[in-house]
Amino acid sequence: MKLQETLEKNQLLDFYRQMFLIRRFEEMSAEQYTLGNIRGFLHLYIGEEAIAVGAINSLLPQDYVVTHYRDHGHALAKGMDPNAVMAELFGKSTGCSKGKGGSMHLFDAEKRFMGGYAIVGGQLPLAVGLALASKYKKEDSLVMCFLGDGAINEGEFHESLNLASLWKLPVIFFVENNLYGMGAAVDQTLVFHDEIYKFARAYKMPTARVDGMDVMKVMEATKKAVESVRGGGGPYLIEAMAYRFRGHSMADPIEYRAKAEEERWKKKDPIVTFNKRFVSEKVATKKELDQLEKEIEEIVENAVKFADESPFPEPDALYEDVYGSK
Amino acid sequence: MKLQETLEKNQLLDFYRQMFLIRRFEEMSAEQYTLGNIRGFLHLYIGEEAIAVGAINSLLPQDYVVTHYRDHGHALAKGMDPNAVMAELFGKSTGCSKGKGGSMHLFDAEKRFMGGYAIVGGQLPLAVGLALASKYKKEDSLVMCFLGDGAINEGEFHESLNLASLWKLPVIFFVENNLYGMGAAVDQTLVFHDEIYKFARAYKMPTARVDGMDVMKVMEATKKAVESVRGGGGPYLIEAMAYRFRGHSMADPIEYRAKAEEERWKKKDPIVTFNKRFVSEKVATKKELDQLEKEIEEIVENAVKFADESPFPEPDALYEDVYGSK
Amino acid sequence: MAQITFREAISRALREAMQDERVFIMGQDIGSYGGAYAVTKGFLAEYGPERIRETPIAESVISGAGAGAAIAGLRPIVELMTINFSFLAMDQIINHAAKVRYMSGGQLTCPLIVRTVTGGGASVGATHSQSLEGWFASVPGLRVAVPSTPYDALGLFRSSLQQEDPVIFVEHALLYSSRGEVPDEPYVVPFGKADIKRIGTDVTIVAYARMAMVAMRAAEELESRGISAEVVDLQTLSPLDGDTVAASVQKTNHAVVVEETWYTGGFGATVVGLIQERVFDYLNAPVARVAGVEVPMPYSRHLEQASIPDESRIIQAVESTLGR
Amino acid sequence: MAQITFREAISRALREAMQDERVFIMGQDIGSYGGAYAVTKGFLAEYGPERIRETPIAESVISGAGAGAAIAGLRPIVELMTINFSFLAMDQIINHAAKVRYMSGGQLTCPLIVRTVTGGGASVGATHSQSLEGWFASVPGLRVAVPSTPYDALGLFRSSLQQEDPVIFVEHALLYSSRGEVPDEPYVVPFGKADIKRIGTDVTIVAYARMAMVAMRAAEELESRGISAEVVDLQTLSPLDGDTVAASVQKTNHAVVVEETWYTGGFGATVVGLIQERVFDYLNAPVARVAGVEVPMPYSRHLEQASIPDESRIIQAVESTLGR
Ligand SMILES: Cc1ncc(C[n+]2csc(CCOP(=O)(O)OP(=O)(O)O)c2C)c(N)n1
Ligand SMILES: Cc1ncc(C[n+]2csc(CCOP(=O)(O)OP(=O)(O)O)c2C)c(N)n1
Ligand SMILES: [Mg+2]
Ligand SMILES: [Mg+2]
Repeated sequence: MKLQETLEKNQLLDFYRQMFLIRRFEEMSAEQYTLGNIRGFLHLYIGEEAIAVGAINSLLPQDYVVTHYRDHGHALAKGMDPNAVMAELFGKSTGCSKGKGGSMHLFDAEKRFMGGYAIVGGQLPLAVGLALASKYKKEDSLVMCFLGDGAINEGEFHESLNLASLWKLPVIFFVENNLYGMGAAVDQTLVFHDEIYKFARAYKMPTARVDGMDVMKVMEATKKAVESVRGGGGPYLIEAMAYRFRGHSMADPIEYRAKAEEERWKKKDPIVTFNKRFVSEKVATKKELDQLEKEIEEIVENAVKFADESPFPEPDALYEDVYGSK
Repeated sequence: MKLQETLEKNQLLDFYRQMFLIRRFEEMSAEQYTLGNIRGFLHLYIGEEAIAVGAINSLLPQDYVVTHYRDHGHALAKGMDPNAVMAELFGKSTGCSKGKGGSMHLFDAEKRFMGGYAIVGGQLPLAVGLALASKYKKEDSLVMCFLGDGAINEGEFHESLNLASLWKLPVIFFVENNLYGMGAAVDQTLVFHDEIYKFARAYKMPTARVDGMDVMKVMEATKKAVESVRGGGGPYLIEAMAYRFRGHSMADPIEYRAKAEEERWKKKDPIVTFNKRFVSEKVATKKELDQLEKEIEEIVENAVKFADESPFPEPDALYEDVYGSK
Repeated sequence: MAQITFREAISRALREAMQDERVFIMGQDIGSYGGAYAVTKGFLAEYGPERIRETPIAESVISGAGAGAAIAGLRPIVELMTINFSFLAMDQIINHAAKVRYMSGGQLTCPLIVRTVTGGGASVGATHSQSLEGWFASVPGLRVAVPSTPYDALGLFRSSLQQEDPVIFVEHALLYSSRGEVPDEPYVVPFGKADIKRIGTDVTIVAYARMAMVAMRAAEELESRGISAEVVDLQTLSPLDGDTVAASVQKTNHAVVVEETWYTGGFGATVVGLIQERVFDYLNAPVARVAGVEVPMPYSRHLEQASIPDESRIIQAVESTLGR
Repeated sequence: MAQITFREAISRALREAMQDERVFIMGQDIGSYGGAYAVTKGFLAEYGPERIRETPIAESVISGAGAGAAIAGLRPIVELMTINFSFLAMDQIINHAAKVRYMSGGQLTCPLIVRTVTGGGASVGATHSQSLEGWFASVPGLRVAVPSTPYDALGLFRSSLQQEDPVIFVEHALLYSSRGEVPDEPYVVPFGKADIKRIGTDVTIVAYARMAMVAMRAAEELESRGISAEVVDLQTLSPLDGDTVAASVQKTNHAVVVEETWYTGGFGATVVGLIQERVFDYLNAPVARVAGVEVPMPYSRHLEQASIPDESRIIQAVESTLGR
């Protein structure tokens, strides 16, 4: 199916804009990390942009997103302000978590981006709880919970899928299967590594596998899932096949995977291929896209400028936000 | 198939003897509990005797057994001394755990009965470790790990099955599906409650379901599993369908299940039906069985006598066995 | 004023809580079984399965789902059958529920109540007799309540419900059948305030939960021996009311801190630390600690009894502190 | 004597351990990745996948399988990537590994070593910066080692291997690159013995792991201010060497206990408790505690630095204890 048979041009451009924003934002983050402006762990989403954009754009604003520590892409796709996200990475008081969360713990309650969580698998029970609340309150909000293939290793995956299915909760478990945990290939850690989406059917929920390098396919699969979940069908699991182009974190020398494999996957770069389709299907001209990319560049540079110029938290901030009650 | 087409008469009688021993031992335990000689939690296995006897008699002496807190049946079937088990329930120094473990924590390292464990699901990782050691040392010992349907709720079930299968470890997960956790029916807690054995296939291991009220069927199913596991086929899961005739523990008023359901299951009493087959298939006369039962009565009474007359642990025992090193 | 049991006090507290539609209860065997300690007996029939939610035996997801629902604006009450099983839920409680407010820069609020059962003495062995409330009390972001009487249980549950933070509400297994007076009129027990359960002049005994009751009995015996003991019941471990403790010791010049858990790493040590930091010059003797013997809990009755602090050990500690 | 890093000391210790065929290593990313902190770099090639076992991200089964294999007579070394993830393994470690010996009346032995990484200061936020070793140290049946130098790391690992009990071997994240002298000749650091890292007369500073190193630097600065500080490095939290601590305080009459974790419930309080119990009459001032600020660890650098004890806070505590 041609791009324009599926979406309007402005929507398509918006997808492109979002993917490109995530890419540039993260390339810039890497740069800022090297400069020492960003510290701790920094996990880049580069290569996986099509997932966040295709999936999250199929949601309504009142839907919740929770995710893991590789969370910049999801945050930006959910509409979070790049300035606030970059400021968070810089540890500034203007950051989306006031500088207290850092890269792995982004939050924006208003946008219903309910957090990046750094304990592998830890976000799943929370997602189940958000979905439970939504159903309990009879709200029309579903929960999209991103997780890596590695999170499937944890017992909480089992507990969460069982409970969500048992109670027919409105949650989409979105597995980003990028074939590796940190340095372990998925076939070293999961006996059912080659059919994760089929495994999940054992919990009596619909599941699907999708090409995570193709934003349109991700969107289509997600739309189907959203429809099922919103219709009261209970939880749904999607497995998106993808690849992270960079190391697990900035500290990773990537000695555990073959260069040839990397090259093969990089040929499927979700942004490059999408760009090509725009031109070949004449959705937009190269010039239009160049213009759009220039705008993004500016947004990202402004984000760095904003982050850079923002103040660090006041010393007293250390003691704030521990408790809500006295 | 007729009984004697499967086993020799003396073996059949031995099965009967073991089942009857477990039954009488536990009826007596209940009595002693009421008298205050046994304290804390006491979980009776009454109704499920065919499982322990059919399964454990298919093992070799060097095979390991680990189980949960409902462990008297497994302990006795593994050949543990009824005196030492009863003394343990009495909290005496002659108990199989020196009175320190109690009903839920029976041990006999020599018999390779590696323990009853009282944390639901907690025994599974240990069983995986024992199996790992067995494989690492290239020993011909497999591990039989009993668990309830309730333990399947826990994340450790998932972690343990995955790891055992990934590493092709010699372990049999033996699910005693008695349709209830404590007061929750299995359909309230597991979305795949009606086909647990099929669920486990998702971990790429062979599985089977068996009638847990029929000792011969349990034995046959277990033999097949043992053969597969000993042949290097990796883990195996058996789901035995059963019913506990008593409450979850002595404290349970059993208000959560229908009397009619109880009656239906009690008709399948594994000992009564086995007894009937003996007579109808002329394996043994009623007189022989009566004689055998009388012998068991005596063993159980002696066990109580032994327990009763044994001393409580010396006060210093409190401090012993905490550490192996100084 | 009616005499009711600790169990009845908690049941009443839960019924009151259920008047708020945002409250629901979630846990193992809380439905048709009525709760492992019979606290929610009859609740399922009364409130229905949407609000009395029977769960799988899966402590992690139960706790985490409670936290998630709290973040979404509800007021979940999660029952962990005993604190021994909280090991399986600690990641969700400590790494998630306790930290989301801080990590989100104050955006998320997680008013989750986790009810659970602590303590030894029921002959249920090493895996089922631990007292871990002190661990939770050390975690910033969590609150911990440890009532000792029916009055306190009801009053503290009411104030727990007013917290905007996750609260671990700890009930001692051996207290459920204890009785005490509870007024029909509304009252709360303030959260974070220690209660002077008995006024005395010679020594301060600091304790909480069941040990506060044991301390009261020890104090009575001490009275007959001519020693006037003040009993400070902490009521909550977080916040820890150092002011009340310090003021008492400043008056009595002697202190004994009692708890059920192991000496090493026991929460009582924190109390000792703050006493000597704050009123060192008023101390006539070192602060004594009475704690559980450092062994996994044995099943056998006499051994178990020997491992748990009792009146005689408290009395002995008091007398030795006073140099008698 | 060669100068090697803490990381190299642990690697060497592991290589030595591997000479025993009963030893294998199991954990996440310890194989081709080489370990999250590069401790097992090259091990996979050297020893093969049977003995360097890459595992799923499943802390509970990894720890429990380690315990099971130990019970069966092997000597497994399990790596939990950081102590923060041990919440997911606590049930297996505390309810199982620690208790099987006791519950079996001494029949089972569980010589499992769990290596893990503790501490803050790496800008990795609240879920990744905790110091939980004190909790494990409070559990009867467990042993806990907390080395502070490459020499101690190697020597303590050697003595850990000789234990017949589960040992939690705790490595501080910020120590891996620190250097120190390590003899080529065989030696062990005795398990359960505190080390007087610096002799002094005016005040005793008790600390462990990275804080022992910070205390050493503080002591140097104090020297220049005319204060002679003795630094007692605990080396193991279980057993806790109260004798050495008490003897030192008896001599100096002043003590400051330093640790990274939160004040409330911190292990340091236990040390305070035993000091005042054992040498109360020798104390010229209350024992001071220096601990982490009671907040979830913030990401932002200055906040994080402000939350972790440093030289200046130790110096301040010493001076105030000495009334300067
Ligand atoms: C409970 C826990 N164990 C281990 C880690 C360390 N760790 C962080 S990310 C990671 C790999 C996770 O892989 P996956 O879920 O596939 O996500 P990806 O990084 O590939 O996006 C590991 C092991 C952790 N953060 N939490
Ligand atoms: C982790 C944990 N959670 C809860 C309990 C309390 N509990 C003890 S037995 C039990 C039910 C277990 O049911 P199942 O596994 O089906 O075994 P059965 O008793 O039916 O033999 C529960 C909830 C426990 N011991 N451990
Ligand atoms: Mg991955
Ligand atoms: Mg059951």
